[in-house]
Amino acid sequence: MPITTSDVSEYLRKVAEVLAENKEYLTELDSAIGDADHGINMDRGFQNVLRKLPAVEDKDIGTILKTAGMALVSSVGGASGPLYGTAFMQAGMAAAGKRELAAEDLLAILEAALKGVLMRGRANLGDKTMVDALTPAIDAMREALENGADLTEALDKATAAAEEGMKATIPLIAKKGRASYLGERSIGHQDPGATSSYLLIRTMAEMAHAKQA
Amino acid sequence: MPITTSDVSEYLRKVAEVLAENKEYLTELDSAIGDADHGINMDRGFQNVLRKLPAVEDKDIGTILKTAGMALVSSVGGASGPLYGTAFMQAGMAAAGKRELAAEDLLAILEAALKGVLMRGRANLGDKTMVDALTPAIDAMREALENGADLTEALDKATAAAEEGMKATIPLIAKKGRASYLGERSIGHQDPGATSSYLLIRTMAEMAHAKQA
Amino acid sequence: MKKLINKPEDVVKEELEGMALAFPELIKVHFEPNYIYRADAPVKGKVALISGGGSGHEPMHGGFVGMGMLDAACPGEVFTSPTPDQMLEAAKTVNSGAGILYIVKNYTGDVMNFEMAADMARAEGIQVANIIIDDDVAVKDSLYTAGRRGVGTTVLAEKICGAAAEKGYDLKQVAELCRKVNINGRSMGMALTSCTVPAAGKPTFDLAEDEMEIGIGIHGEPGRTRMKLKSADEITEMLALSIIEDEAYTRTVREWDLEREEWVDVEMTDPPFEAGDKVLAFVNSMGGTPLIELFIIYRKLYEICEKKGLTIVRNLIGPYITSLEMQGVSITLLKMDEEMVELWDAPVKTPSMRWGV
Amino acid sequence: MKKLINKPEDVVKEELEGMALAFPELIKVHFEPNYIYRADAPVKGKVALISGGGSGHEPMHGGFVGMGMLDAACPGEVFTSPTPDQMLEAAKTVNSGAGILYIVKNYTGDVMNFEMAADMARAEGIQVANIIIDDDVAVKDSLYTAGRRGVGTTVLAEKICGAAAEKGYDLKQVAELCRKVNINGRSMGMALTSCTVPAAGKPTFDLAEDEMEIGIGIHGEPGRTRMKLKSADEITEMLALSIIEDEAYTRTVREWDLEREEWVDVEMTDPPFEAGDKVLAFVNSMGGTPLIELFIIYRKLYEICEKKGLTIVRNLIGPYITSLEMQGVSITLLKMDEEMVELWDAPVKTPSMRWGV
Ligand SMILES: Nc1ncnc2c1ncn2[C@@H]1O[C@H](COP(=O)(O)OP(=O)(O)O)[C@@H](O)[C@H]1O
Ligand SMILES: Nc1ncnc2c1ncn2[C@@H]1O[C@H](COP(=O)(O)OP(=O)(O)O)[C@@H](O)[C@H]1O
Ligand SMILES: [Mg+2]
Ligand SMILES: [Mg+2]
Ligand SMILES: [Mg+2]
Ligand SMILES: [Mg+2]
Repeated sequence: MPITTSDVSEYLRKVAEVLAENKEYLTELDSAIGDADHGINMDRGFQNVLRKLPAVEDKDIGTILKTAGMALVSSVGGASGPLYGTAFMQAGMAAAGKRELAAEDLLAILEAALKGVLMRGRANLGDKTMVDALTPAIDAMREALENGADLTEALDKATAAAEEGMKATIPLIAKKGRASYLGERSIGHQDPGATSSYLLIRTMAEMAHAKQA
Repeated sequence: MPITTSDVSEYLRKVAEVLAENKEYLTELDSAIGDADHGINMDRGFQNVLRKLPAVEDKDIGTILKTAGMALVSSVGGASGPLYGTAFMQAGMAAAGKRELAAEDLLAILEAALKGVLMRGRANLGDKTMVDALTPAIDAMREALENGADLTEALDKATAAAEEGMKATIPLIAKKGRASYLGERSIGHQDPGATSSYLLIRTMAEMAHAKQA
Repeated sequence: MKKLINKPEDVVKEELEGMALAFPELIKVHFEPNYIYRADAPVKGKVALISGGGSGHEPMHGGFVGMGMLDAACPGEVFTSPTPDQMLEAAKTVNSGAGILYIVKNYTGDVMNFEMAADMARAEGIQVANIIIDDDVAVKDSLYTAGRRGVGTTVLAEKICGAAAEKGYDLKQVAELCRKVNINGRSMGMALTSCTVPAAGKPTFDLAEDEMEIGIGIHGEPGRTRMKLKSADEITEMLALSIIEDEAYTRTVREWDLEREEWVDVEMTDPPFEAGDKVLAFVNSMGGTPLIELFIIYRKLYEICEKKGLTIVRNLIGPYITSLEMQGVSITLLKMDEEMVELWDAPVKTPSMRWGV
Repeated sequence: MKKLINKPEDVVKEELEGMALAFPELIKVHFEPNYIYRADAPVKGKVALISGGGSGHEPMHGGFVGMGMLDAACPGEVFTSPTPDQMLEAAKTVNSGAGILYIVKNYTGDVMNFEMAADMARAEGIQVANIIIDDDVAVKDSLYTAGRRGVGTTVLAEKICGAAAEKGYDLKQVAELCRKVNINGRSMGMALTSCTVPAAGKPTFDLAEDEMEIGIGIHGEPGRTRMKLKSADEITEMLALSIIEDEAYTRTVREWDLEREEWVDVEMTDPPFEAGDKVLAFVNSMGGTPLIELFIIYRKLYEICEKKGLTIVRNLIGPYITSLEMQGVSITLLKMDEEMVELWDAPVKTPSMRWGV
């Protein structure tokens, strides 16, 4: 079963819901090593995505994702706004004109999104950022697909890897973003951006399961 | 035994001591219905009197008292500075040229001091100010002397009357000074200025006793 | 007590030392007795304006010394009025022969110390007038109290009268103008937190986390009422309406009569505000309230004035007459005429108010 | 949380409404996207300066919009960087054809949002340069972090570059000057109390009654160390010496190359202070610290500079770059040359900085 435009819209709605639920949790994480707004930022951004969505729902997936990216850019602010905004905009470019996505298409789109994050934020793996959740997730998905897994399986693998990557940020010293000012004092705290990235991946896997059932 | 110039100097030193001891008490009273500085003000003022005293100690009583008054005026500030300052300066005028004082002279000096306070502050009896301690004290002293009492006795009467006047300020509504802004809320608190006036009178009585002994 | 100070007893001295180092081209500071005066004083032919009061209200008054405003300011200890020798020495320093106006906030201590200073200055041959500022509508009656306190209107009177003196008004004219500013200005303040007098070391009053004090003075004096915290709009409305709906206020103050050369009791009445009035709106931080909140207050104040038919023709927004680090705000409305607007706009060059030059 | 606000989510909107009502002759405010701009924009032939950042630092940046300083300011939510659409729309509004300089404080969020905005503006044919301000010596190394934060020097850069643009410097010259100001400025701050972000409702960090935080950022970020409260003199010495004894600081920042028309990595080194230097000394309140304490700090700072052979040729003292109601202070020293002094003295007319006109 390919991914359809309405799946993508539904995904964005689900993400908005998940982030609203996790607003305080993400903010709590950010208050330890940042400025206590990551949950607030992400929630504000996806509420804006919800507002822009109806106007493009009948368009192609590329347009929907680009619109989401622009909605994020123009409402999140902070570090995560340009990062997630660029990610969705690059994803939209990779999906330009498409109305259906196969598993491989989704992988390519996620790779484009990650490239966008890296281009914008220039973080390296291990810098204690969202990259530490996104990179292993996409690697795991690629490997699973190469080994013949189906979309649901591949996204399960990605989710597990994202979760592991997210947890692995705990002992790291932050080298990018606001948390880097803390130096050693950033050790022992989970990165909020890696956590929101994990939630974004996990929501994909959950949707795949729901669709299969 | 008449009051000598050195008695007057000693009196000022004693007052400085008494006010230093009661600095926090007076400030506490002022914090309830004023701005929490009466003890600090009076202590600062009499410390300044102590500094100016040596230069005039061999002068006449009038000069000593005027010097004390000017020392108060130029260091106390607030309401009590001009009031006590004027009181001492007027007292000094009344004692101009004198090197000894009989009981009647002291009464005249105190009357002059009170007149100074009234002229400067224009308070009426019952306005919840220092006047409420000073007026009955001087009245009592006058009456005692008229009835043939000696200085010590007369000052004891004055002290008792001052204390009574001071306590009688508790139920009053303040009509002068900072406490008057409180209106009804000033009820139930003893006036700090009436309290310092009582201490000034009481110190006179204590000295008279000490001298007699 | 959390403050950036050294010893509490050195606060005023060190503050003045800092000011002297910071603004040598504008002001000079004299120590013992303490007063701040214009670097170019005395200014030939100009009436000199002197104000003063307890410290802890910065920038008032020291920050307002300079061209177009005060000639000298006499700072007392924190929240304690200065002593007459300060005002006397300041008067001798800035007097150019055109006379001195003492602008005095209506607190018993300030009034009496300035009265003594005026008598002393006159004894030295200096012509002195005094005007009392008593604009705080939080104090209700005047018959049985020391009357209304002097608060926000003081700042406005210093600016307007300073400009007038600069323009060549003589002593009588400046005094008259100052009286006019005073009776046309009304203020009301509130506090979210207490302040801490350095020498006392602990907050002057306690307010619970959900309480505020309405009708506060500038010395941490308790206010008219204590109540549950409200929104900025509700608070603005309370303060603004207390001011706008205040009725004619009559009191008697003691002024020096320049012609009769004696102290006289003068009765004065503040005219109430009326629709059609032009006003200057002054939103003042008590010290710890940041600018972002003052703009939120100003926004509502503007709306209320509009509704009441008052046109805001000028405004002043910021910390100008403070109570140490107290969080809170005061509002002053001053009914303006053309003369006052023109004088308000005139150039001023002081450490804390500066425009037109 | 004790604040004079209505709903936390309306703070920025209502603040901007208040500003618009307060200063109609100086600024205009555009809503959705939010930006403040000069009432007379675009100014013909002049390079336009735009800055921005999270709200909560008032008067920075909105209070610095006007003649001789910024052409526009883009306020984000409290402590959250603004979004590129704000900077883009602001650029379109104030661009006169002479190009735009974005002055950007070095926070990952600000940097990335301004970069996107610059790319978007260029796509619309507007010439844009960007200069990063990174002057906070509390952040030690730059190799493994996002580098030093942009703090007090930002205010000074906006004033100096604003004057230069007014004088006719072209975009490249203004950008070069801004870079010069940045590498010659260093800052360090401390807090006595935390601030409370309205949306969060509780203090960002907790400090005991006898503790302070040294090396604080302007968003309530934890500082370099927490320690027992010290005297004003000791605190001033800690801050001043961190600045004066800071060694050459080298970092790489991403700037737009106006000639090559691409993003390039530029390495820059701050020259350390040396005896004989002329400096501008900026003593800044974090919002809740009153002026009286700033003068006590300035007094000691003056003494330390003198001892170190630094001559203070200009100063700025007050709340200019704040953290809501936080009590605390920051010190900035900016090494000045003649060009900078002249530009500093040039006329400026904005809501919160005004002289010479
Ligand atoms: N250069 C970067 N590259 C990738 N991710 C980053 C970078 N800088 C910060 N982040 C991510 O952004 C998150 C913080 O986002 P947020 O709190 O919304 O923004 P801000 O730090 O501006 O308040 C961090 O937890 C981190 O994962
Ligand atoms: N008009 C007045 N006449 C007489 N005494 C007064 C008057 N006003 C105030 N006082 C006295 O002054 C005392 C307060 O003195 P103090 O606290 O030193 O000055 P301030 O009120 O200026 O802080 C009051 O308790 C009261 O007794
Ligand atoms: Mg954050
Ligand atoms: Mg008192
Ligand atoms: Mg007092
Ligand atoms: Mg943020």
